[in-house]
Amino acid sequence: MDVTRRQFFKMCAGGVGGSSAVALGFAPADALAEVRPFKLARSTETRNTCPYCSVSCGLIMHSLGDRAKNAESSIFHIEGDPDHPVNRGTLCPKGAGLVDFIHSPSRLKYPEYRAPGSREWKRISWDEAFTRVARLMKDDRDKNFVATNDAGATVNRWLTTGFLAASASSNESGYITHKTIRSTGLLAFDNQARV
Amino acid sequence: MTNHWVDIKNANVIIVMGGNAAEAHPCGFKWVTEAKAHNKATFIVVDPRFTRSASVADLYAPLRTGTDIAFLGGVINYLLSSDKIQHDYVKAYTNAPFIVAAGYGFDDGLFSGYDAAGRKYDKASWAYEMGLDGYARVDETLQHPRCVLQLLKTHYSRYTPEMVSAICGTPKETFLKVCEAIATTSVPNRTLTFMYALGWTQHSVGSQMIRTAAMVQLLLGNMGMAGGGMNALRGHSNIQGLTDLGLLSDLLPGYLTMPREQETDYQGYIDKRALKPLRPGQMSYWQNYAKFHVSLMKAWFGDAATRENNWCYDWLPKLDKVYDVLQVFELMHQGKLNGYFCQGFNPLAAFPHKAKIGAALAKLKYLVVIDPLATETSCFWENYGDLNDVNPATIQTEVIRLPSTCFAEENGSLTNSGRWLQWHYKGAEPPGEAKPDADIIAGIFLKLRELYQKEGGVFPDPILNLTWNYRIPRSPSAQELAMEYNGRAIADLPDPKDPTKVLVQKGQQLDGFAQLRDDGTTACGCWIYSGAWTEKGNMMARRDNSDPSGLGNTLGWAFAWPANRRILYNRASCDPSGKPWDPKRRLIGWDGSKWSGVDVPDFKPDVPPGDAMDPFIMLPEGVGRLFALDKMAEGPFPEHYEPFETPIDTNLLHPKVISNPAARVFKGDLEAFGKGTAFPYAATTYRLTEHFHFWTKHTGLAAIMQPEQFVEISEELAREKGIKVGDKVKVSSPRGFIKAVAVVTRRIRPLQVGGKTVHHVGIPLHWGFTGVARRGYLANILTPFVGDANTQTPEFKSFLVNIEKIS
Amino acid sequence: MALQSLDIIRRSATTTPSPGQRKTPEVAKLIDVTKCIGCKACQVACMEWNDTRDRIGTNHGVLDNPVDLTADSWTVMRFAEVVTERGLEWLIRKDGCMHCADPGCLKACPAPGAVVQYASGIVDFHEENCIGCGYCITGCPFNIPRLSPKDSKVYKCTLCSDRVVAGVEPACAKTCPTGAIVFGTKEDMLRHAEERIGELKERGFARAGLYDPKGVGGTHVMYVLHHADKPELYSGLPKDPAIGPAVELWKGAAKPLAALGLALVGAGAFFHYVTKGPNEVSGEIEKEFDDEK
Amino acid sequence: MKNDPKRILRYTPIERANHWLSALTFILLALSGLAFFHPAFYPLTQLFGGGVWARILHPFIGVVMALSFGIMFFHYRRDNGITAADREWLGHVREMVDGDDRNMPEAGKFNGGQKLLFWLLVASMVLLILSGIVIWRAYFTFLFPAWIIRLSSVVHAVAATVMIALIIFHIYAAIWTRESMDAMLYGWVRRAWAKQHHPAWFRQITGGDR
Repeated sequence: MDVTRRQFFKMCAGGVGGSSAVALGFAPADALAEVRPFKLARSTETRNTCPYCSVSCGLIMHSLGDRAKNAESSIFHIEGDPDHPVNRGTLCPKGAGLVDFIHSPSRLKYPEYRAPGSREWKRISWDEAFTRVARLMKDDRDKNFVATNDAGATVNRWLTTGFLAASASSNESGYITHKTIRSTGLLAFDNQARV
Repeated sequence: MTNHWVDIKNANVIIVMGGNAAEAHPCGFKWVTEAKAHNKATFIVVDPRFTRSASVADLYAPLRTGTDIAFLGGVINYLLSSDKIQHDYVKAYTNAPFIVAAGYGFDDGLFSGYDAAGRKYDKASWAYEMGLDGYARVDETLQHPRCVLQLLKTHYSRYTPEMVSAICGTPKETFLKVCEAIATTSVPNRTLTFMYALGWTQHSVGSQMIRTAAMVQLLLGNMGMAGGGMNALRGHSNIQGLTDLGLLSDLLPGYLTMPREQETDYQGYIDKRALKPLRPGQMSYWQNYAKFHVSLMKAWFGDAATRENNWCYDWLPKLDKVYDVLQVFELMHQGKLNGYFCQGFNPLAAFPHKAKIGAALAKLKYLVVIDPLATETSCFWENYGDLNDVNPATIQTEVIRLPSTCFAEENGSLTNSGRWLQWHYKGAEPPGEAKPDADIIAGIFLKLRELYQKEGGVFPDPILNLTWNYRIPRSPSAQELAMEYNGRAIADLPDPKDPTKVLVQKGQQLDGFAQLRDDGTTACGCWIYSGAWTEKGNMMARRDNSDPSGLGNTLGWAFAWPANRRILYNRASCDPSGKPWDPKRRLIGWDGSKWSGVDVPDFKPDVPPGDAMDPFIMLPEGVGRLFALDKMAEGPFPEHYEPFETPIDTNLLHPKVISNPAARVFKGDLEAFGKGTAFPYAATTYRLTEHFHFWTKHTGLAAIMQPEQFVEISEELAREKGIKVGDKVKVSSPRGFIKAVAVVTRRIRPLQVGGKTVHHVGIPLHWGFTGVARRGYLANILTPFVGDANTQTPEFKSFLVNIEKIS
Repeated sequence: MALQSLDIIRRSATTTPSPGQRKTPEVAKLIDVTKCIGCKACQVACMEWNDTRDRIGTNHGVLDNPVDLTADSWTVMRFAEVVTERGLEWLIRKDGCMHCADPGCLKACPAPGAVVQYASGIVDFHEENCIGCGYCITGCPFNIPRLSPKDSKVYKCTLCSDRVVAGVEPACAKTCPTGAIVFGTKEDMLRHAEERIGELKERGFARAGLYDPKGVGGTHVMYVLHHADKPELYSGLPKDPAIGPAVELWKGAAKPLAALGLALVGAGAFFHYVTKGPNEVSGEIEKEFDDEK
Repeated sequence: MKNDPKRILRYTPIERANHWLSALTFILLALSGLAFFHPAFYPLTQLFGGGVWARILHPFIGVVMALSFGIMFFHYRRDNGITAADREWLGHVREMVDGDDRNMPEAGKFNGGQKLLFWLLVASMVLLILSGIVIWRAYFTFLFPAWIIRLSSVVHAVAATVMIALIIFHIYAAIWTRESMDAMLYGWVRRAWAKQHHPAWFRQITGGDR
């Protein structure tokens, strides 16, 4: 078979094309497969207790940063504390999702005030808030305090303001809440134990 | 709980009734599956629904909501009639042999001394017959017709298996299978444990339901045993803590009680509570009431509390009645309240009859909300269509919403159901300007005190003299507060055995409540928590989880009250001669000079076995109460009363007395309760495992797991009403309506009750008009405004509704 | 080359063997449905650990949420209310990748390195190599992988390969409140399963058994079932799953032969040309039209 | 070239464009298809800008080809009706392959082999389109049960392989029969060529022997 000049060039062109294709990266690259990095490699661990039910499972909270001053530690993962004798590292669906509670969009961030009849919140400072609350309490207490009852017995009670205490807050805040509220003579006082 | 979470693995029979442990306490529930796997335990669930607890149960018994006393009364009758009780235990450790006074009686639904007009009892006749020696009379032969055991037999003779099946709708043979399984634990070396929660507490006869189970445990000799006891699975992580610290209308820390206005005399107040033994040789530990009360007053008012002013007795407000939440919102609804604080509490969602709650809040002058989340209560004045149909312009309440930190952003301790106080550490800064609860309370208090100092005012003394000696007044640290409630010596405390030696130096932390004095030389914020932060440091932060006995008593982990004891009444785990009922599960024993073992003995350590002192050291009788004297509002023996909204409109035991005759019902409410004609279906509200009350609808992950409000109905009811799976339905009660998706399931079945078919409608309560989950109706739009006769816990679990498909 | 990659024993669409000299123990996750209370803690822990968040859907009249596996939900609980001789039974099964010894996904996948199988038995997706064709979904006997509408990559349970390689148990195994999910070497898990099955038989579940289907060479996620004779009761767990004959044909030996066949057709044509010469217009006809010129 | 009297028009410009569109799309589909077919061919995806783009483009190109091929089908289906002569032609195919077409029955516009090829291509194309839609994961696959998807995957692969083989044969036939390329490239064939290869068609067009 006589190969005409033209055919010869065609074959060479094919060869050049093929080899350049390889140069283009056609060569079957060995797909490098590396393993996913371990997310907790350098996180800071803090022990805590789940705030939900009364099993009070032990938690390990992993936060960013190594407590360096310039790094604001944010909790990015929570799992069970394997040493805790009750939950032994397990968490229920609520506890396993605690990160979404800490970072919930519903978290309140600053004191807010709603004026009577108003349609929206107004941001206020802590000092304004404390002053306003104390003022309201004092005015109501001074006006409605009952020193003695009809039978003349000393009762020293203030019945026109009530207080519901948080059953998910710590014993320490519960203790100082009770001590403070009782000192005002308040009797309409309860917590979730009632429901 | 009398026992604790890990102890459940030691049980031979486990009953989840009046609760749904697998869904509400999953990680605690592991100890049920451990008991099944490693202790061959039988697991029984008794519930109106076939819950996720029932999915792993060996035996499931359906029953109509609100009829638990009938069921358990039937169990008592079965145990007594088939003589399946632990006789030695019952004779020695319960008040079975005590003889009841002649005046006591029960006839056709009412106990002796009923005052119909006042809807309450004159309980004088519910007492022991006292002997000349000043002690209660007993009949060791247990034959006396008026001894407690005989009265018990006659009272529950009416609760035959047929009657139980008629009232509860439980098939008779299923009920008998449950009884047989329970009866197997009447032998000394087998124990039964009850795990219950709101399914029992949230009824108008809730407290009595729990008492009936406690009586079953006494008859079977399971109280004080490893793998036994009465185990309340509490809701919130620190609801046990706040109950222990007494944050209730009529309590002081450590279950001390507030004075009534009739108790004008301090000594009378103390004597009424420092109960003298009713049988010779009993410990009756409340005799030390004064030590706890005086120490509390010294902790709160410091030097201002002196013997002369009866330790500031008059600075405590005096009760005319208990101001529970129903009473408070009734007054608020009448416009008698001006201010209200909601600290980490969402009453608009959590309390019954949401319409009344919203109307009441609208009458307030000011509302202060302290919460990490934007709750419905804080926006009760905003209009959310028919989810919260109000006009803000007409609501003149001033609302102040303060952001508080959550668990991850503060140090402190929480008390779990098993009475363990466990310390936790702050892991991150709170968002924005949120502050810890203690700082918010301090901020309010300091401002209030400052106003009284500057302007004077009515009776400022308790406020001005309240002890506040924290290093940073506006930010009291968790450590200081823990040390305060642990208690410390105000002066050198001489050792009672050898007065020359000093037991505790002035200013030092106390080791435990045994060191408390009533002469003002000790200060202690909560006597039962004494021992939490001693001179040896923060006992609540201990992390030694070793379990030498294998029974799960990790005494080196954290601190349990009282005195780090893990299983209450554990003296009753041995017979009177000190031999453990079950040698394989020995808790304590007498080692010749004192009691010791794998748990802190719940007994006077140096009193040898065979002595007259009995295990229930807090009670004047020293023994468990099958007959509850005058301590309960509606009777010394639990009696089945129908819920206030009953689907059968009668009481099969005594038609003349249908619902709880001693429960407080506000004016107008009795007539307003729903009747079976207009609202034919028995409804109950409950919790799902994916959500925590009204809290996790704010968390993305929980909202993904249960995104949208639904109600559960049986296939039969669905067919009857033409409802298919996934249809939208409207559920209404006399107080309002909700709309939800219909989950049609085989797990709820119609029950045959006294010849009638009763359908149940199950209503999970996790949705509301704030949060990231799909918006929904507050389930408590439907629930009745009536509570338990003793605790006033609202009857969320049994009421009547109607249900229709929304076309 | 990262040391861990030595543990890869098989890669998708790769005809040359992976470096496989080292022998690390095979791991397995045992799901004991008889202890499972359907609490979905594993769903939450999986989503939380892997930082995915499914959308907040709607209730379809059942407790299953989300109702199916998605690119964000790599494991879901499937609830089945079944009436058996023992009465009503609520059979709840944690659905997710079974990590087969002979994975259909890996066999079907055309993209090199998108699906890898470690020596530990874990079958993992490396999404950066995935081309989003969905063949793995076709190849999977359990219908597990899901294609993400966001990035057209496929996702499934990774048996927490990142945790396991770092020596920690998977997130779902750690969080499971009742210990229904346990993790360890396959050998230990088989022994654990035997003990559980013995215990279940004592409790009256005569046909309790292990689900470790040989059709896919055994799996590294196994079940202990009350009714091992009827796995389909558990929301459609296949009775004896295997890579279907169609997939086998599609991805099996036929492929290289077909490729060879095409090559032969091409070569055949060339050699035909070279041997038979072209098919030209014959001389006579050419001449007929020549005189026209 | 257009009005050279010695040449006969075999394919109009529209036909040619249509053919080459189908051919071009087929080449692209074959290349990207083979990339998914066997790992050895996977590097072909680089032609399309990587694996993902190859997977995205393949089905869309498939749609273009389906349309283009559809038009060809409607256009040529009458010309490809198999007649007795065609069957006889096919009977003597061995001689044809040997290069001896002397006593082959007279072929019309298309000879028996071409007609057979046409119908085989149509069959393959139909299978490819149907199975292609089923396994088009992004838009259609969710509509089908698993077994249909699996079956379609196999059908798609087999049909594609067969079609590629047929097209290789088709291309070779065009090269092997000299000057056939002119027909499809330029549209006109020499009268001699026509008389040699498609005598019946030649007579029909020219109305006589010349």
